[in-house]
Amino acid sequence: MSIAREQLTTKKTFEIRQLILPISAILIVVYFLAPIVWQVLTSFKVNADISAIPNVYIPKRITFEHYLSLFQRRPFALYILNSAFVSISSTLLCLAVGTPAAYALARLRLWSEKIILAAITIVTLFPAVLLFLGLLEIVKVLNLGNNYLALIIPYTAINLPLTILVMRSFFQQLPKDLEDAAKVDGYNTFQMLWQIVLPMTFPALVTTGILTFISAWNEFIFALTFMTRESLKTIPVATAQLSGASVFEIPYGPIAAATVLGTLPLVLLVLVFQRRIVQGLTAGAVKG
Amino acid sequence: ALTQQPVVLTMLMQGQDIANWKPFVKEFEQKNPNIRIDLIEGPFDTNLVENLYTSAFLLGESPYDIINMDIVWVPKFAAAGWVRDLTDNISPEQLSKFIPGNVEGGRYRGKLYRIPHASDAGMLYYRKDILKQAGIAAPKTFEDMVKISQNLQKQGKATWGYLWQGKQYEGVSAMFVEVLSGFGGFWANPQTFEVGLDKPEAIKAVEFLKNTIASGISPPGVTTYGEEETRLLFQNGKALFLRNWPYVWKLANAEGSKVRGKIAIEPMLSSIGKTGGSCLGGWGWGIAKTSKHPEQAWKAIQYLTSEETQRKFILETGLVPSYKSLFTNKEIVAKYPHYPQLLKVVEQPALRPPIAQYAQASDILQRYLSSAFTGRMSAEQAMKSAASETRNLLGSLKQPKAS
Amino acid sequence: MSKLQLKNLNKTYSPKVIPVKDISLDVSEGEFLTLLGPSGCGKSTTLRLIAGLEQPTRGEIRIGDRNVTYLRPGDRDIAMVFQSYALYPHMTVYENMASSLKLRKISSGEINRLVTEVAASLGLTELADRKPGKLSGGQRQRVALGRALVRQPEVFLLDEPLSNLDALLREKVRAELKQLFASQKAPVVYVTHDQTEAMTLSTKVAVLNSGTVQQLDPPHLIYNRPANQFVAGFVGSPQMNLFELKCQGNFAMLGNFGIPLPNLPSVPPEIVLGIRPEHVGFADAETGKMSGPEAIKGEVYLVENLGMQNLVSVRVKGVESLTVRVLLPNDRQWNSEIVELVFPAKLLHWFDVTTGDRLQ
Amino acid sequence: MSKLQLKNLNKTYSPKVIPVKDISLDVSEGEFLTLLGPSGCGKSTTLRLIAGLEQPTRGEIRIGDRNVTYLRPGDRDIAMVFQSYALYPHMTVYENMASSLKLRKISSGEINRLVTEVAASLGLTELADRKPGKLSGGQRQRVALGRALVRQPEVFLLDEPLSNLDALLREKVRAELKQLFASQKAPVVYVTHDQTEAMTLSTKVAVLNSGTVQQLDPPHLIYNRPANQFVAGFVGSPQMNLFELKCQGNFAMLGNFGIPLPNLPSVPPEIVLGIRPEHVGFADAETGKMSGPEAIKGEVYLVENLGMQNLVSVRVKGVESLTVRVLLPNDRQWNSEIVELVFPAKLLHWFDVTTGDRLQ
Amino acid sequence: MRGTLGVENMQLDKMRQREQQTGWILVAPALIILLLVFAYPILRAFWLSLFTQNLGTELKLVFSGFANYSRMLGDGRFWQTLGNTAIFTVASVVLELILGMGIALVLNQSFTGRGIVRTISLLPWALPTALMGVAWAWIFNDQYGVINDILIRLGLIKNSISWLGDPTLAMMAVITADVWKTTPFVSLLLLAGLQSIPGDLYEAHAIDGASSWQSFRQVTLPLLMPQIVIALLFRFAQAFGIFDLIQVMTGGGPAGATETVSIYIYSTVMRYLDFGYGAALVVCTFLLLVAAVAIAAYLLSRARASQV
Ligand SMILES: Nc1ncnc2c1ncn2[C@@H]1O[C@H](COP(=O)(O)OP(=O)(O)OP(=O)(O)O)[C@@H](O)[C@H]1O
Ligand SMILES: Nc1ncnc2c1ncn2[C@@H]1O[C@H](COP(=O)(O)OP(=O)(O)OP(=O)(O)O)[C@@H](O)[C@H]1O
Ligand SMILES: [Mg+2]
Ligand SMILES: [Mg+2]
Repeated sequence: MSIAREQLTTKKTFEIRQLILPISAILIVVYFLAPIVWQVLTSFKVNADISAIPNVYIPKRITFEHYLSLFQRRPFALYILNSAFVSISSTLLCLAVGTPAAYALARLRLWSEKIILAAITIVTLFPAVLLFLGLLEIVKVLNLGNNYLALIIPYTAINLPLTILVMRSFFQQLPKDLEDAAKVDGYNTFQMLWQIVLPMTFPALVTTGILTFISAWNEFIFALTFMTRESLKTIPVATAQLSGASVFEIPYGPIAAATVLGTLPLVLLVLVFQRRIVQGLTAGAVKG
Repeated sequence: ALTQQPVVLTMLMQGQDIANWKPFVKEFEQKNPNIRIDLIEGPFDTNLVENLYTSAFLLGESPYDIINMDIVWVPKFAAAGWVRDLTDNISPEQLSKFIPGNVEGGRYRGKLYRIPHASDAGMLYYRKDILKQAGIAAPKTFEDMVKISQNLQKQGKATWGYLWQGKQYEGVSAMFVEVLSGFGGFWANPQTFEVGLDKPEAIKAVEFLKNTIASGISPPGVTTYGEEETRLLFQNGKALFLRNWPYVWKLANAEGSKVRGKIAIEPMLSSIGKTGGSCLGGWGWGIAKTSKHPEQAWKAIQYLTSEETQRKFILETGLVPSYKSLFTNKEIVAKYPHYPQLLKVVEQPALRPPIAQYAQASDILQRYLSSAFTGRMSAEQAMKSAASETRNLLGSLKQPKAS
Repeated sequence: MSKLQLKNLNKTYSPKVIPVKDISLDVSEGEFLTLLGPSGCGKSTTLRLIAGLEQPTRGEIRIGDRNVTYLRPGDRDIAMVFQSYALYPHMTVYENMASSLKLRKISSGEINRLVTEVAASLGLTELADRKPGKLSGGQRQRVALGRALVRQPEVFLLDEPLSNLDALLREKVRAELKQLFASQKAPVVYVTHDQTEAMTLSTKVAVLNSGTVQQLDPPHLIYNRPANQFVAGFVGSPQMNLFELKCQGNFAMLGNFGIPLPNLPSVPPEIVLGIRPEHVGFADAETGKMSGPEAIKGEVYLVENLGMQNLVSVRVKGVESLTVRVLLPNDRQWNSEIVELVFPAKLLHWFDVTTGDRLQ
Repeated sequence: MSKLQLKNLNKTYSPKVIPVKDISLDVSEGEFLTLLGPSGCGKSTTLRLIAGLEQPTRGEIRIGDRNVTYLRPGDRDIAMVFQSYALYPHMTVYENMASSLKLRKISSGEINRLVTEVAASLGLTELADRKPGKLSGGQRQRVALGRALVRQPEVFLLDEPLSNLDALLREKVRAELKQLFASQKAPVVYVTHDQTEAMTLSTKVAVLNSGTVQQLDPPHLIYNRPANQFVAGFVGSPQMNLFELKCQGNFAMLGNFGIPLPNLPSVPPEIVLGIRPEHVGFADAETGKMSGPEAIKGEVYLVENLGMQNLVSVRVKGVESLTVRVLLPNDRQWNSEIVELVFPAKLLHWFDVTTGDRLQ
Repeated sequence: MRGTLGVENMQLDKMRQREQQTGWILVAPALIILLLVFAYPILRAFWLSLFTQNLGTELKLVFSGFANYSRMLGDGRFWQTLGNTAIFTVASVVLELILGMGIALVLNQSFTGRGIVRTISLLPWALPTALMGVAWAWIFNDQYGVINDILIRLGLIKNSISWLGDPTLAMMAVITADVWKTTPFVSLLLLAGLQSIPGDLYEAHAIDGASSWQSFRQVTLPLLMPQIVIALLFRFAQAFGIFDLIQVMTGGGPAGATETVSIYIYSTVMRYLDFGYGAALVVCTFLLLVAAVAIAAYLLSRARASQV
């Protein structure tokens, strides 16, 4: 009897505690999802419903016209491919170049470490919108206009500071003994980075990768300026070129549709990769 | 040359324009097999288009040969030396067939840089059904309109009286130019650089607009509205009067619109005893300075801006012509009965000052108008500041800084 | 296989922290050197210096005829067990053990053979597919050990590789180690706190204290002829009895009892006498000898059971502050609280009071 | 201060990994329970269950009269030393030790007093301002221990807290622990691989094997009356000699020598005989007894020096596969390679061949 | 003796050199890319700020010394935008940090559907800013906007509020949109940081009797500091450079109340073609930012030092 009661009370306290998590998870979902759901709904609404008073929440008339218009008028799939190519290349490049640098700055006691870090910080502070005039001239000189490189390199550079600083902070948190063990085992610096250090900092790698990828995917001004050829355009630029019935009309429907379509690949990517953001990768590695 | 490669001209256009122009471009290409025109789709936001041109020109070799210019860009593009002087390409007789304001808008310091292919002018839309029902004639002055609105609002015939664009953006300048001229004021003189923004007329103009909000004729939201927001509100049947551009006509009369067939237009109003004016917008074509094929480009412009082309184009699209004669063309009037009325509107132009620093001047005005509308400043304060900043700007223009 | 030499090694972290002051050691082919010393005395640091994980502030390290002082760790061909294990957390037990072999481009069949063999000898066979996070402390330690044992390096460095194993397993692994190292002939430097381990495995023991070598000798000498008072006190458990005594003539005075001094050039005013608890005898029961000048009367006041022995603390009559600890087999009895102790002369150790050095 | 009770605890990670199968234990006020067992047998897991870091799959945990099975760790009022230390890397030694006191809102003066005292007793005073990253292995372990000792919890859990300390320090700390726990009276559950530690510190020892309790008894019983063959073999070092012998009549046959069986309800065909190496005697030198039925002839083939004792392996004449290990004091001599062994009857242990349980 | 010491030192130097070399090999590609992309634009801005180049000079470079800078002193619009930007930055960064931390903590727990929740909580960051800006402007619209609609339906307000029409409300709206949009950035970074904190520290702390809040303060926060600082730095820089969201939502209005430095500079350069002055604005803003970060870093290190 008394045991039963005890179990009951313990159960009860547990329930309250257990509620906090789902509730906050739901709140998060609602907070982040609400405006997006609104966009998604908009993308299926007919124009009249988009700007109806009172607001139409759940559209009665569903239309795919906005989506169809995307693909009918423009090679939308090509834009997605362009975006994907540019984003993937710059993300990979960024990680490939930034991670070793981060490692060197975390562990190799470079005499110039402080200077490099300061430089990276300063570079971060330079507003990216204002970079592009100078870049425009570089692109002009190097004749890189309408070349994927004109996007890949700036994207890489813009995301490098984040990659370097984030990865560095994670490298610094790793137990140093592991690298020592690897050195004794005969790993050279590169093998060690690749086979020992990186697997343990995979969450950081994935995180910076996701952030880099997204920022490259969504970049607008460079893409608009440096890629004037139709076949090279990226999603955000192509979306901005959607048009309404008049100069003044903002094409909410197609914009919403393009937003949804252009973000889908990112959603899939994140869904796949967020699994790798896991705890305890260094569990059991060292004692003390 | 045995097989002549066709010359390729590139042209940036916004999405909706491309659809409209494609057939005519095709036609041109058929007639001129050695010229091809590449239509590039630009962003839907005109600001972005302007930026795109700017960066393209700054890059040096413009990727575009034919430049589609909004009226307010001309001085800047001309001053920066990005577009060709077309003064000698076209005869005065030919020019005189266009709406004069539209041609004026293509000039900078006496030279012509742009041939207009469409007009745009601010005008007043109103609900003729409600007015008729109440037995009221269309208003001619601001004062009339206020009275009518208040009356009908009180009777519950309409939620709002007057809709105008009060958001801080280029549209507010365009809107204000009209009210300003309706009150007999002016903004700035492009020749003498005189600034009229702190004159009593200008202050009155601002106060009039502020009052429409204060007295409930206009929704408080007008301070955030652009063309579309006001159109939608009007189209949803919520208001009596709307200041907007010609494009509204077609949409408001389209199927599904709540005001289909219930509207009419008037030229912009004025205060009692003054003559009002419409802000003239409109697009036209120029040729990039760096274009390698100026002759072919001119040929294309000639073709596309010919009266015949425009006639067909207008019939097709319902846009507003730049030729005077087309407003009264039978065929066109048959399809768009309100065009003769439109002609009155566009012939009563209130121009935004064609100065190179127009963008900057307009920004100054926008900010202070917005300050006044949102109650941050009184009309007088706002206009004084705007005037003084504008004077500074134009002053610096008179004597370019030198080392 | 070749000799490992440390010459005047010094590692200074900061003027106040100098874990390795001046260490010179030789470990030849087939030799097994154990480093013994109190916690924090610089054992791990010494290993890290040998491995090349730290740069010595001074001194030289040679393996065979190579000066490796400035070589990278990977170029020194060393296998090391870290005190903290340092297992690769993302690799399974098998992969952890195989990783260094893979780097050396050994065929996978051979790797498999080597790893399986070592894993079996360490009782890890069933855990081969687990990652370190899911192992117990002792299992992790065995993996760390296994990772070193699969290799055939020029030098083995082992930092307390058995500290978390149970006695039985430890005994077994110890036997395996002995066999392995005997066959491989690579010099071994081994750190342990377990003196039995030190005694049974090593050919040489170096006792360290605050960064310097106190004594470097084969284990039985370390035990039987400690070079100074520190070694005497440090090695052996329970600890050696150490008494600071006044000298009178040729005797050191333990209360009223005079203990004959050994042959010394000159008799100091004071001297330190050491005797291991297991060497102290009880006069009465065992030998039936009568109390003589070498017999000391005392009172038993504490008996601790250590499993197969009892540790008996005896307060010396007349000098109540002096306690002699005596280790006796469990079955040894004594009759009364008052006992007579025997200090066999040849099992006594004498040390200088000031320097602590062994006399004689 | 109150009693700790485990009732039928079970922890199942996966059907194949069940580190704790069914453990029931009581530890009363002032009692000191040591868990002994092979590596991976579930000791740490048991501690983690008590601390509330893992949820038991089955069973109940009570502290005093509270059922704490579902309480959060923080509400159980437990101090624990982790096998992996789990030091806060961003805090100094002092802060590490002070953190739990701060959490309990103890005045800073009191904290200072407590921490300083414990730090001094663990030899950490000079390291108080260092962060864990700059400590040696043993120093880290002492910090981990210190962090638990500053508290006055309802239960102490210590997971191999001394494994990385040198013998001397260990002895000292052991004494401190004994004193501390004697005064605090909180139940202590202690994990160690050091049997001396287990014997000297504990009031009770639980020997675990693969997640079950093999024997729960005071230390001398564990040593002297192991409940089954596992405990007999596991406890004691060097390991007990265990022989599986055929029975003939009332004798167990070791080669040709018959060893009288104890009183058993029935004589089994086979039986396991156990005798600790330290209990085996040499017939010739010591007692001068003649070889009788209890004396076994054998040949010495290996002598290992364990410091103060020698471990002598003797191959039994006639049954070459049988080796008897004998522990003799260093100074004990024997004359020839051929020796006679004495198995004192009352020091023999008998176990069932199949169940392994102690007979009689 | 001295001789050998010298040799040793040389050898040691060689070792260090080798380490340095490896280090440089690892760092070099990154530095080259950074240099390639950043060096010229930044230097160019400094150089250009000493010239007048605008429509008045027909876009020719005319050296004018510090004239641009003195003009800046009297440029009320610049200082207003600077103020706006500062308010925007502080408000949004603080909110994001708090919110991002909370969300990261939740996402760090394990629960069913965590992957989906994690993905969802990254979505705002994944949406193109300019497009989402359009959507937000629509949401805050006083007539068609959902916000007003919901508030009215809930009975919280009677009449539609003109969110973007009032200077203060507009700033709040813009901050709301930005916080929504960029909190995921912070929470993802912090989440990754949380994952790298060893679990046994929490266990030890829990046994010590720490409540969740105390664990958070004493274990999570200090160990998460590197990631927090990075998130702060980047969010600070991003917020200070905010451009497209505000451009699309309010265009800097009303009454210039939401105009930020970036918008102003962008206008100056791209619309007014006042390159020299634009460069001076860039330089000034940039230096202010660097100074702010330098001071923050200094204070932080001081605070850390005094803690010990
Ligand atoms: N997280 C885990 N998941 C699965 N199995 C585990 C996990 N942790 C431990 N084990 C297994 O449970 C068993 C018991 O582990 P435990 O840590 O309790 O052993 P132990 O008795 O403390 O051993 P040791 O003396 O080596 O520390 C071991 O076989 C171990 O491999
Ligand atoms: N990175 C470091 N910075 C400063 N001092 C250090 C560092 N690492 C170790 N020490 C100090 O150097 C001394 C020697 O450390 P070392 O690890 O060699 O000791 P040890 O003999 O292995 O001790 P243990 O038996 O406890 O492992 C210790 O006092 C330690 O505190
Ligand atoms: Mg050590
Ligand atoms: Mg354990």
